Amino acid sequence: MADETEKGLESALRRRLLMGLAGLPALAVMPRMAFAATPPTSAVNTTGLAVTDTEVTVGILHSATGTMAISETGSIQSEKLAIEQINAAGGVLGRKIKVIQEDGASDWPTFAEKAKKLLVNDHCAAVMGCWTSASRKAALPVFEQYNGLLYYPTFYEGLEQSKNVIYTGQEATQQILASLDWVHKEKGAKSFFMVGSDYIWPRTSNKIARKHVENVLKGTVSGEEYFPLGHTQFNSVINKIKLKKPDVIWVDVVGGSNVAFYKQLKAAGIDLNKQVLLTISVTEDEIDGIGGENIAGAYSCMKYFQSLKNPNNEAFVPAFKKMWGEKTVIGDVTQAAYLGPFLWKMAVEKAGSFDVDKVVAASPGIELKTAPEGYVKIHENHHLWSKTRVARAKPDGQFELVYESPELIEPNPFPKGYQ
Amino acid sequence: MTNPIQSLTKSVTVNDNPFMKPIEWLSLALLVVVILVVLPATLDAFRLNLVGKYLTYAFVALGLVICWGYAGILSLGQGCFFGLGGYCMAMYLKLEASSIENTKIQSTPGIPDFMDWNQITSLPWFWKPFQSLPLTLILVIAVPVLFAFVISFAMFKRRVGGTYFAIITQAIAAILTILIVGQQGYTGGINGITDLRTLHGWDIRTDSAHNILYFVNGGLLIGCILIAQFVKKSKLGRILVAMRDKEDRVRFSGYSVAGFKVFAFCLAAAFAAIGGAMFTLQVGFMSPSFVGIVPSIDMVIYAAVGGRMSLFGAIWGTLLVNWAKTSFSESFPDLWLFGLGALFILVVLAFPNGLAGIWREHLEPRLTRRVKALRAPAPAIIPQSAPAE
Amino acid sequence: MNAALLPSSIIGANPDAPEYLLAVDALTVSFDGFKAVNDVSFYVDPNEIRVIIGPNGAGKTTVLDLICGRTRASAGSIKYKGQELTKLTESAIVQAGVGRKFQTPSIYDDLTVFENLEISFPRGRSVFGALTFKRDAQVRDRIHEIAETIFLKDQLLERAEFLSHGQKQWLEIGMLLIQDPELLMLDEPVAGMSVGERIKTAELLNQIIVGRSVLVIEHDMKFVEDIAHRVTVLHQGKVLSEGSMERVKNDPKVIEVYLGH
Amino acid sequence: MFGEYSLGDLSSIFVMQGFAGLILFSVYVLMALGLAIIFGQMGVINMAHGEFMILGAYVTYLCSTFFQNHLPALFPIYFFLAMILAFMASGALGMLVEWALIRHLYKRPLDTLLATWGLSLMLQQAYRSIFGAREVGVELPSWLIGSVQVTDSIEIPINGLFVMAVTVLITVGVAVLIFRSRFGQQVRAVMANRPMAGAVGIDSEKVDRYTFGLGCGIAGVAGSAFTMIGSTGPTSGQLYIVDTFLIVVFGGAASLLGTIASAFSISQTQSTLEFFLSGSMAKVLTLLAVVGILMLRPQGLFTLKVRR
Repeated sequence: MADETEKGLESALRRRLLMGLAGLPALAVMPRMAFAATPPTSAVNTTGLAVTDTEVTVGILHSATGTMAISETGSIQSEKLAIEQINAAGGVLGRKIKVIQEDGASDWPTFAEKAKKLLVNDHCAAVMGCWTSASRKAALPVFEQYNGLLYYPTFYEGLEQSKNVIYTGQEATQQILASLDWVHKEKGAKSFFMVGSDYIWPRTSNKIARKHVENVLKGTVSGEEYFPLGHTQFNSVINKIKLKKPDVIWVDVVGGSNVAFYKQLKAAGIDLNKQVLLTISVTEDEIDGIGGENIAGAYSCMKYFQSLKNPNNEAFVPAFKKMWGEKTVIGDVTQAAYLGPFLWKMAVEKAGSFDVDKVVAASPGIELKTAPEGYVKIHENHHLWSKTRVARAKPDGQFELVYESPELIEPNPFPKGYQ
Repeated sequence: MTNPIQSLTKSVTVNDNPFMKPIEWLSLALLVVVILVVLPATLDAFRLNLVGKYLTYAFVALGLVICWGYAGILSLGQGCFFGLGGYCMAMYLKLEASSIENTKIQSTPGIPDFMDWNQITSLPWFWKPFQSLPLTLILVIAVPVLFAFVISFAMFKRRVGGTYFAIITQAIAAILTILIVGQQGYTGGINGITDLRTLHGWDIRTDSAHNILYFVNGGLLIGCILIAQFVKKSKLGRILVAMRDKEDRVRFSGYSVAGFKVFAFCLAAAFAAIGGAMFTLQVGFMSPSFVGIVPSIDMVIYAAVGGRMSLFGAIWGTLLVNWAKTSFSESFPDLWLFGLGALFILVVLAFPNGLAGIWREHLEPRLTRRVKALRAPAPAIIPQSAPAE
Repeated sequence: MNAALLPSSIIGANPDAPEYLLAVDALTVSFDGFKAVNDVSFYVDPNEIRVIIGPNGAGKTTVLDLICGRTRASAGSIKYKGQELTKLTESAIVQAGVGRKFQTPSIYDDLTVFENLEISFPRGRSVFGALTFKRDAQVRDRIHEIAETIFLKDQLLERAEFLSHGQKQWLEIGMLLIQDPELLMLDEPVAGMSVGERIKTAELLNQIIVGRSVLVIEHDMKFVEDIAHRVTVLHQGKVLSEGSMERVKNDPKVIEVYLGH
Repeated sequence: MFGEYSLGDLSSIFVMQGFAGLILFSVYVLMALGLAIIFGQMGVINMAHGEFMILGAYVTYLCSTFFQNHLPALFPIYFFLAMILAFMASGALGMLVEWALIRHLYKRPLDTLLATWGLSLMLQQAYRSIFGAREVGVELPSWLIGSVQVTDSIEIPINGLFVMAVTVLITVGVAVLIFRSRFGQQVRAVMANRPMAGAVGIDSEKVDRYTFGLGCGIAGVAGSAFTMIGSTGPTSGQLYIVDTFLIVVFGGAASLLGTIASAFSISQTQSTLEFFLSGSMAKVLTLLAVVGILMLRPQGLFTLKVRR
């Protein structure tokens, strides 16, 4: 694996210009420069994938229906955008990407079922998909059994590393530690009150956060509360918060509960301009439902915000809006999902083959300089090196960046000392 | 007083109550052929595994026919039993998958990964029995049945029935889901128990294993149909029907109604549990999303579409709805919920007896007429068959 | 339940419950303060036919409900062969030997006449018993015998739903008969019947009351006179009068109630 | 348990918790009231109750955008109009549903349950197609946001007070309608004895339709009010359904007073437990207690003893 990485770094230099730019449709003028001719199918596909001389099939597997459709729609949209851009720039190894989209219907076994269909029936070369941890956990054995390749976009709890998955979102330590350090340093925060939805991601994230607060920052956690998914009554916990007067309210509530939580928080007279609230579960998508005025002043920590100012993002946002409408917003996961197809394309072209084993072997060290979030790189553990950012919610539903980690943060899905 | 024609046709050769009528033998044969011969012969491994998954729901629908169709007890919490059966099986498989060898990177090797993530350092007591396969097989049925017994005994003794029972079972399904999700250190939380690999050393993830499991599943289902048929044909079956219509009267025939209802409910729970266990084996994981309200009501609709009074109808209904779900949601994901909703309404409004009713009321008479026409000259008076159940 | 199995001679010797088959003592039930049955006492001998009469709302049906456990008494006691019934469940009361026919025919519409009778056959009443119940010769013979008695032997395979009103009443009587109860309670057995049916029913009743006690509610005075050994008159939940038909007919209190009604 | 708090803290928390409980109580009453009318008076189980509520919420959302864009001057008071429109929209849909669906099923209560579940699926998909899968944010006039500062440490949320006021108004309104008006008289007559009511000239079909419409309309108002504290999305309605049914059943289905009493006891239990335990466990314990009590006392809290 280490060798692969070095090779990747070397060759990256050579290809940076050509391949990196392929992500930007406006500049996609010389699509086939890297490879003089389309290599024959027999050479690039030795494992029976759905690759022809002109086409390669890629699956998209998200929930278009059910409760999770709210969150997953953005991912579908950005994956389609990325694939369209790649096709406009000449495709992958000279082959256009054909998309087969399946609906996980917010139902975990359906994800497993459809994943199997995409791999066994459709022979997809790669699948962009899954959103919740539960759906990934359900589909993962399928990808491992049939040796498929999944690009998973969501920031998640970590504790996983599969040969068959590339994780394009942040794992928990990447997202959490830097922001805790920031709030400790900038706001002098010592005491934290944690509120989360009751499932694995908030619990694991809070566990990591708690260890960091207690062991590294030498602060205290004055409360840790969990509510069932979909819970809408938070008055009691808000009273508790008022009583404990923590320096920071640390929130990882998801879905409809989010909306209720911030509305009730505001109604209870907690002014987020005075009380520091740091959330790891609110992106631009969520603010749409919460209402900007209800959450204005809260800090969110993510690796991407729509308002980021860099050339990549300034190309990405208009392209996305052009395709999906002026009113759409782009959250962290939507951006991470956008990376998947590009990372796959680069790995395929580096490997010179669609074969999953070769693509996987080529992946570590792949660098994407055109990512809207900035520069990212695939780590040996299949997660991305990325920066963490903290931004402040504004009443108009956008975020204002207040902090950015100076360096790329190394992904560490099995953090020692945090388990 | 007595109708002469009636007395002529219905001569008092008392029905000797055969285990199955010819038409029922025919239905069974058809089902056996389709499930065990036609489908395996025509479908690829992937689709066959899918059908296997659907058939695990058919166990639940079968139980609902007895419990809802015959005994008139609508349970909106069958997911609980399906889930409990599935979880029992999953716990065994998970322990097997969590050998010291497989889990050596954990801080406590030898326990399931999600426990390790939740700082649990030794196996909780209620997981211990699931280290043994025989004990697991017993518990797969015993735990859900015991749970069903506890729920139903108290309520039926106090004569809670009908809509109240439905609402309470629904609430129980909700509670159980919240509990499983909330106690993730012990249950795997919302992700459920995943990454199951072997059953007593036998890899259940291979295509050949899926094939064998499919046939085991089909065989068990047919076994359950026969059990259900036995119950239906026994006096107990007739008491259930009697009870559904005139519960009070059954009491005054000297029966303790509660006992019979508890039996029907527990039987349905046992069927659901078998389905759940087979689900876990074939799909390879179990999660709280099968325990809750939505799957529980979905399973009721399978039985309703098939015909709430028909054992065979329940199986066909399950297959039909799931097949529609898979193919519709593949091509028209947006329309699927409309279609499913409309199906509920249509079945209830227009076809309360479901597929079986359509068959009995429309197709069978027409078919019999055809057959009779062919068999001319027909006898002068043909005794009407007693209405089939 | 055990008492039912004891020979009656022993029960007769029991000082607590002398010779009565059924002893109703100070029975009271109130619904939200309204006393539907108020301090009612009466005693039925073995083999006695007792008719309860009274105007509408007198509490007649409620008394039967109380005896068979359908309604729970607020106070008082009901002793059947020395056994307290007020604490037993309906099914236990039936199993002890008390049978009850309802005012409107209460049969299982979806089942055949044969099955209706079969369900009432006093064997296999537990869950397990019902599962393993065999339709053997004894059962069939008994069902045929009863069907003959209740004039329904030609309708055995008919769904009960399709019987005439009178036939339904007979079927219900048959269902009681097959239980072979020692105390038979009939709520208006001839109500709504044609004259022909009525005659047949009287004949039927005369045939089946042999060897058991019967408690009948009836409005038809002609019918009552035909069958009653003794009559109890209820009025506004209380016993107004009791005795032979002759005596009751001449009781001025009864006359006032009936004429004033 | 109390050691870490000062006495002053405790008393203000006590007051605020009391209010939290009262707000939850109001929310529960609002949710359950419509259902109590439909289930209690008509015996119909309306599984689409949550979707009728969400319809009210969407109407409110439409109003808020309309007023924001076209009549910003009247925005501060749009909420009142929104509630009336929500009532009318949900009520009208309810009457339509009664006519098309429910009236065919009065004799089969368990089947209404299935049919209305089907209806709820269709409504959810309709909301998704019309308003999108995401939750919509309902903008509130500024006077509804924020809290009343009673003392230094006691603050009462204004929207909570508003919900309480709406609850009181509607409850009183319903009580008056059912127990004082001619319509209420007819409703009660039909429920008590349908054939007899028909015989004395009451059009029982019409009464059924209006009763169902009334129940759904109240659900719409509830949904409208909930936009202040909760989320509005295609599937938000499902979150309420279990709680709502339990409240109605726990109260004793036929009794309005029972519904209120049960909403009170459940809300107080839950909000107290939530303060001392984690939210999930509080919910589980509350529901378990309710189910447990219902097992022992199936008739609910309030009921009449009647001759069966």
